[in-house]
Amino acid sequence: MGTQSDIKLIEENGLRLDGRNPGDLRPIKIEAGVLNRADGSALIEWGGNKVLVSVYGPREAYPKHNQDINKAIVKARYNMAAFSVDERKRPGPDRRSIEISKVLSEALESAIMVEQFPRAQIDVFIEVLQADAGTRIAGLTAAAVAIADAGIPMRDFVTGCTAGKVNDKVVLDLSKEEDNFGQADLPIAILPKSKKIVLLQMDGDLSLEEFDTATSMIINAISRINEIQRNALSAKVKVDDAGGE
Amino acid sequence: MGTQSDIKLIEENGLRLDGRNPGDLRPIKIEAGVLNRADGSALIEWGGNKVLVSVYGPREAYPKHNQDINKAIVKARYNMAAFSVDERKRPGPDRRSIEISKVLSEALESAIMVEQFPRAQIDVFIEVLQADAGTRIAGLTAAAVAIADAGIPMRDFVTGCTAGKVNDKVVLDLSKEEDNFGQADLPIAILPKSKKIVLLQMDGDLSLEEFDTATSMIINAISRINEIQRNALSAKVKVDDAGGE
Amino acid sequence: MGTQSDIKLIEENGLRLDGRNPGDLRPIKIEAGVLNRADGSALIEWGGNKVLVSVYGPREAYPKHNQDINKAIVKARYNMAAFSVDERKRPGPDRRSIEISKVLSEALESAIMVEQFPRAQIDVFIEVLQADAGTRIAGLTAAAVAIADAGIPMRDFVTGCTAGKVNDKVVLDLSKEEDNFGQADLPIAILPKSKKIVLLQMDGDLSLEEFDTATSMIINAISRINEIQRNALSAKVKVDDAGGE
Amino acid sequence: MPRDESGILSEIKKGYIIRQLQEGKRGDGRTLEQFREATIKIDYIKRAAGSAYVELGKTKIVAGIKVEAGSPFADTPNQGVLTTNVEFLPMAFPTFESGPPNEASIEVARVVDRGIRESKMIDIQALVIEPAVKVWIVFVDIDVIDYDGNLIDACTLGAVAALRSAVVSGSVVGKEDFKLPVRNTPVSVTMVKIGENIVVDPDLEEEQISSGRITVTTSEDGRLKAMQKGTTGSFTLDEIKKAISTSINVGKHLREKHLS
Amino acid sequence: MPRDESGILSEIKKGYIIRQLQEGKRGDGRTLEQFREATIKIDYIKRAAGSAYVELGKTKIVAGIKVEAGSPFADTPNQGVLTTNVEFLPMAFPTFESGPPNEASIEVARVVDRGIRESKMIDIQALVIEPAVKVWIVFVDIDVIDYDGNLIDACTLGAVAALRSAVVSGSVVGKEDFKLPVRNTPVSVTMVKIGENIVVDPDLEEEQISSGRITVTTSEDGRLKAMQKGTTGSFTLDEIKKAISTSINVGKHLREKHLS
Amino acid sequence: MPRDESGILSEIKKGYIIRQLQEGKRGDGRTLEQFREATIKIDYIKRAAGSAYVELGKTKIVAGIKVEAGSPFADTPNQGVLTTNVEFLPMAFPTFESGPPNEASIEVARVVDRGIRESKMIDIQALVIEPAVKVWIVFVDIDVIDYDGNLIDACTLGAVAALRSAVVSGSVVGKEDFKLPVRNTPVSVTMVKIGENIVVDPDLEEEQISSGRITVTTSEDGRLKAMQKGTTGSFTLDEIKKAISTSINVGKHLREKHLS
Repeated sequence: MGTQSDIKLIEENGLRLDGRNPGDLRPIKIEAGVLNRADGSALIEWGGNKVLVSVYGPREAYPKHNQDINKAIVKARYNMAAFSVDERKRPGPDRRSIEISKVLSEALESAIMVEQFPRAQIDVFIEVLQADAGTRIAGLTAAAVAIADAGIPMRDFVTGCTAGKVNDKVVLDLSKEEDNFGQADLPIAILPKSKKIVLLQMDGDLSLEEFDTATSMIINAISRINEIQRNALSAKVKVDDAGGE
Repeated sequence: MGTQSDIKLIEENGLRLDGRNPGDLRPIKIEAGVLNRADGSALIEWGGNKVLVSVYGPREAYPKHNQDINKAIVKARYNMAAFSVDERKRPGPDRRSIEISKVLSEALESAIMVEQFPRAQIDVFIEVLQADAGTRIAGLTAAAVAIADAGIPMRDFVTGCTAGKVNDKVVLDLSKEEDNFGQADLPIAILPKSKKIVLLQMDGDLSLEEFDTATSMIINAISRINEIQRNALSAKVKVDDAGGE
Repeated sequence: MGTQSDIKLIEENGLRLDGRNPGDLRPIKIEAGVLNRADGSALIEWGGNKVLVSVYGPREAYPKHNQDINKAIVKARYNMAAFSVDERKRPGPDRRSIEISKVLSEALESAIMVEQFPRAQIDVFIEVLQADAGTRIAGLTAAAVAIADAGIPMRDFVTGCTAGKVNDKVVLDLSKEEDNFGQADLPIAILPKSKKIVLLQMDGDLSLEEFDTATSMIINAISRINEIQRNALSAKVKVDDAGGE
Repeated sequence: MPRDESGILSEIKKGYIIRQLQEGKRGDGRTLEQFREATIKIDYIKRAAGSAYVELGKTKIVAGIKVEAGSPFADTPNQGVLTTNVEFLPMAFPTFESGPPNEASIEVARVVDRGIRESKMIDIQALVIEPAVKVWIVFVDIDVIDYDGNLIDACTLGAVAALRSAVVSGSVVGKEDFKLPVRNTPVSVTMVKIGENIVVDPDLEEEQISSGRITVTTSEDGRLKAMQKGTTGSFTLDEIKKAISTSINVGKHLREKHLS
Repeated sequence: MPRDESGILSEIKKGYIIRQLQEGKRGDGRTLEQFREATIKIDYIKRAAGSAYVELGKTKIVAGIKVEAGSPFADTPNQGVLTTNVEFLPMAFPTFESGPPNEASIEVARVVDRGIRESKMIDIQALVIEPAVKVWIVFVDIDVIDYDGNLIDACTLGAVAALRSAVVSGSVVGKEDFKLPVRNTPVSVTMVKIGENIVVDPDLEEEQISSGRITVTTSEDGRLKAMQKGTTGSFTLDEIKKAISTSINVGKHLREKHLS
Repeated sequence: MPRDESGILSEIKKGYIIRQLQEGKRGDGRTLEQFREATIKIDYIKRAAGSAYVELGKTKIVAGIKVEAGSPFADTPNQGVLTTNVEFLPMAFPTFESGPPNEASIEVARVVDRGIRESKMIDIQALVIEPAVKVWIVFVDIDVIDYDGNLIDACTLGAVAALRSAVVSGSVVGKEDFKLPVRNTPVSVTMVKIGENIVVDPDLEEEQISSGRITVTTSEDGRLKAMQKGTTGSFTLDEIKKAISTSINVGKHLREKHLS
């Protein structure tokens, strides 16, 4: 987290710099089936984030010695486009994106019915076209839609949200400034039906009470976000029924 | 192409800096069978270029999943020796040499009877020992000789030549200065019997008329260059008959 | 070797900066079986060197096309920890460590009964935790112990020692300063029973006579070092008998 | 270029396509010289200096421009730097793989780059901040996100549209924001040979059965700025000359429709 | 994490371990919340500014600190630099391979790094030699030499112990030697879920049959500084909250025993 | 070293070669201590500061010298830099592969480099342009183009011949052209053990059946400057001493014939 916590991120009226209340989400829009070639795809716009996800599979895992005879391997690859951030991002994976790819793969594998596809691989490509804080959660939330769009059976959706702390106050869904100059960042992803947590990372400074407040806010937001996910899929289905593609 | 087109590259008498007429080639010398270990080889000296080519194959393509069940893969690798250019070239392929390797592979594959060798690979290693403008064309012209030297059947030779534009005039076979400070560069390779074009690249500035002039010059030169190629092979055959090696 | 040979490394009384006579070794301590997971292991402290060696195998060589149908492949990998030298060593192999890995692999293969294990691979991992001149020889000497600890049959031990030249005098077992500012460095490894030389490198300046003196010193030291190797193994055996691990 | 996933497009289908072409018909109803429908959205990526999202039929790419202050090359101290990179994202096609650019994506990037560079689209002499010390470096980065043929033209369209719209943030060197100095609008037109016919803007199916590809990039005044013959197969000189004429005509149309 | 070498730990054994855990027993006799015996030797590597050799059960690591003068990052001209790297040496486990760090070792390094960084253990503002020009760069390098589970905690322990003992040689910039400015002592505690139980400091066998891993790093005052859920599997919110409490308690104990 | 392509050189042939050697005969008629015919053409590459094309029997290499102005190493501010790189080009042998140098080519490069460096062939103290700021960097690059054994000696011959002839273009730093300051002429002699015999300058067939390789590089005054035992197999101390004597004698001959 940033080191300059004296920057004013919450106004006297209790509102955040972008006018949100502490528990407000930024606008979220998801569109399913945006790509032609992939087995499933989704584009999410979440605040200023623009993240594209495509899914291929289940297909035979390659190289063969990587195959798991009991289940499909889920391989998410998170990548930032060169033009997605203020300073040009050099192409290729860095340590941050490798770690994020790992936790996203694990979160998705916890939801997908991988045991139905032994020896298979499910590839989830997450391309951050424009970054604006919370890209991993935006990518994961879109990935669940893209996986459903590919017809891959899941136990449950995966839905993510972030909370954090700015000016000693717990707030939902950090903006870029709040992420840069805030005091804590807590991305979480949940299976919305069972409320099981499949991704959780945190850095910064939180007391136990602040953690409780933050997780309450997130769990509250999850159902709203999951509704947007489900709407994206049913909109796609309607288009398909109407003879799209 | 260079940006300083005001440099004088053609004298008042119409001759170029090295004394050539616009349609003149630089001296070209090809020697076949110069290497012991390779299946075929050739050394070409073309102006100040010195390019060595060796051929291995047809041999089993490796890794196996790259094999084509219908034909041989032709894999040319163009490489510049560290000492071949003014500023030391760092070893290893750069983007330029990767592109050149691709177009050379494709040009050669268009001439070789690849359908006779399913699952095989033909490797063509092109090492630029000394670079002096037109290395890709020199390498390709030598490669055809090396392939013939290896006894690999070709539909036809492959013969290349470059034209370009300097001081608003179309000239054949650019020299290094003409390449650096000229206005256009047009490398072409042709199957000399059928006159089919198997490699063509161009950058700079040409009108349609200039393109016509340039290609006429090239086609005219191709038969002279092809003769040098054929002579190199028959000289080799004579040496072989005489009990060489 | 260093270029400043005018630095005084031998005192008027004939003793070296650390008080040793020309033919003295630095203190050497070897402990076998220090790691749990490896098939064999040893930690050597030799002067200020601290080198850890672990052995895995014989196990199936991988990838399979590397297998030798007549014998096991011995693959030593010498690596310097980032914190082992004064200036932080960037992780990953450099040209020096690749060369050392090669000569150490070859030296060890000369002693191991590799013909008993066709298609197998024996991996010897040599990690320099702290470097103080003579790391390759320290690593090799510990590797022989680790291989024996793994129960892999050897024709003979492998035992190494270094000699060199400082202030025009031949001395045994160079210290770091002697290595940095000395005139010659001569690492040698020997099969102590047969006195066969399996590793020998040299750089600097030696006359034939100086070479003779240096090798006499080394051969004399080898039996002392080999005794330390053998003691390390029998100490381990005693601990094992006493019910350790 | 990736092979047909099912191994080889059935010979029957190939024969059918060739016979149709002989009657001047293409699978999707286009004429031989007709481009697919193209959609270009500029300013698609707000965080970039310029950007464009391009759909060319079912092929989709995103181009973004970044402009940063940096050192000039030693041999061109009085010029800015232009660099073009194309990523064949694995999301775009089943056999595209993660990793460093391969020869196919490098070829596309270099052909796009040559068209921009040789047409002198960007006035790189105007991109000097302090001669020999600091210049503007223009990064053209292109993500290929959905692949259905003819990446060279889709990427050139996207790069050119993004550059035309690019505004450089001068604040990092204490200057005002300014538009990239654009002097020309190059357009590339790619054709492939199928049987004895040459078709413009091939889709993936057409690429897979073609023998020989030719790209001609022209400037606003209809002059040749870059050409690239690619893939195995060959052309006669007459075919090349005809391709040049086609490129000039089709390019003019594309420029008017999408880049004016 | 590497798989069980024999393919899968037999289902029988797994069932046995789970039944034992339901009775509150672990294979090596520990309680569910009990750490393995840990041994920490500091100043293990004389040539490093600080170092520690750590045994956590049969897991062994060596941490070394190097401190060198270098350039600050452009966006933090008034701060030193901290960087953490973990090498899973191939000597540590049969399936660990030579080569650049893989995703498993990068995750460990980044979780260790976040604990140190977010707890503000090192006062990086005090590591400036000349603002915007020269700062101290603190390299935390960790060699994993023997692997038997729970590398995150072993590596955090080693890194923290090594940093606490580190003395920087100031001579290269004409200054006196000085101790690294340490302000806090973070401790990470890692737990895994096996069946319905959560156990602290898993060994390799426990890791292999677990479903879900959670690491909580706390500072001296018992506040959360870094968390990481890892591997497939899931936790309820209550389980996470319980894991936090456990981390605070166990962390306090570890800090007193090993880092004071 | 690459293996015999046909798997193993037939045992029969190997036995025959060994029996012949016992009678002092080699396959190509040489004595045990005889080098193959060598041809050295200097100034083979006009664009390089110095260059040499070497044929040693059927082994062929090209060595080129580039000299560029650059920064000295921090710990040797008053010295130029010498760096040696050997490329085993895939054209030279069926199993040589493209890619970064492997352990075999690195070993050759480092042994060649040590001979040049330790004999103080080049006076690197004379290669300073501005102390601690700018020095001459001498790049010795060697292309192996045809492989038939004994690359170390072929490459040393080529590197030494190229360095001896090298002329540095001083114009880039506003100076006159000058010859590289050469002070010594090292020669390496490589031998292998076949059965109980040691033969000089092995060809590929001899390398493949040998057990143990030893290289001794000597200076003009017959002193040892670099040695390298390579490949598996072993030598007695007496064999090594004999090899040293051979190297001094053969090296003297080579120096007179090719490098004077």
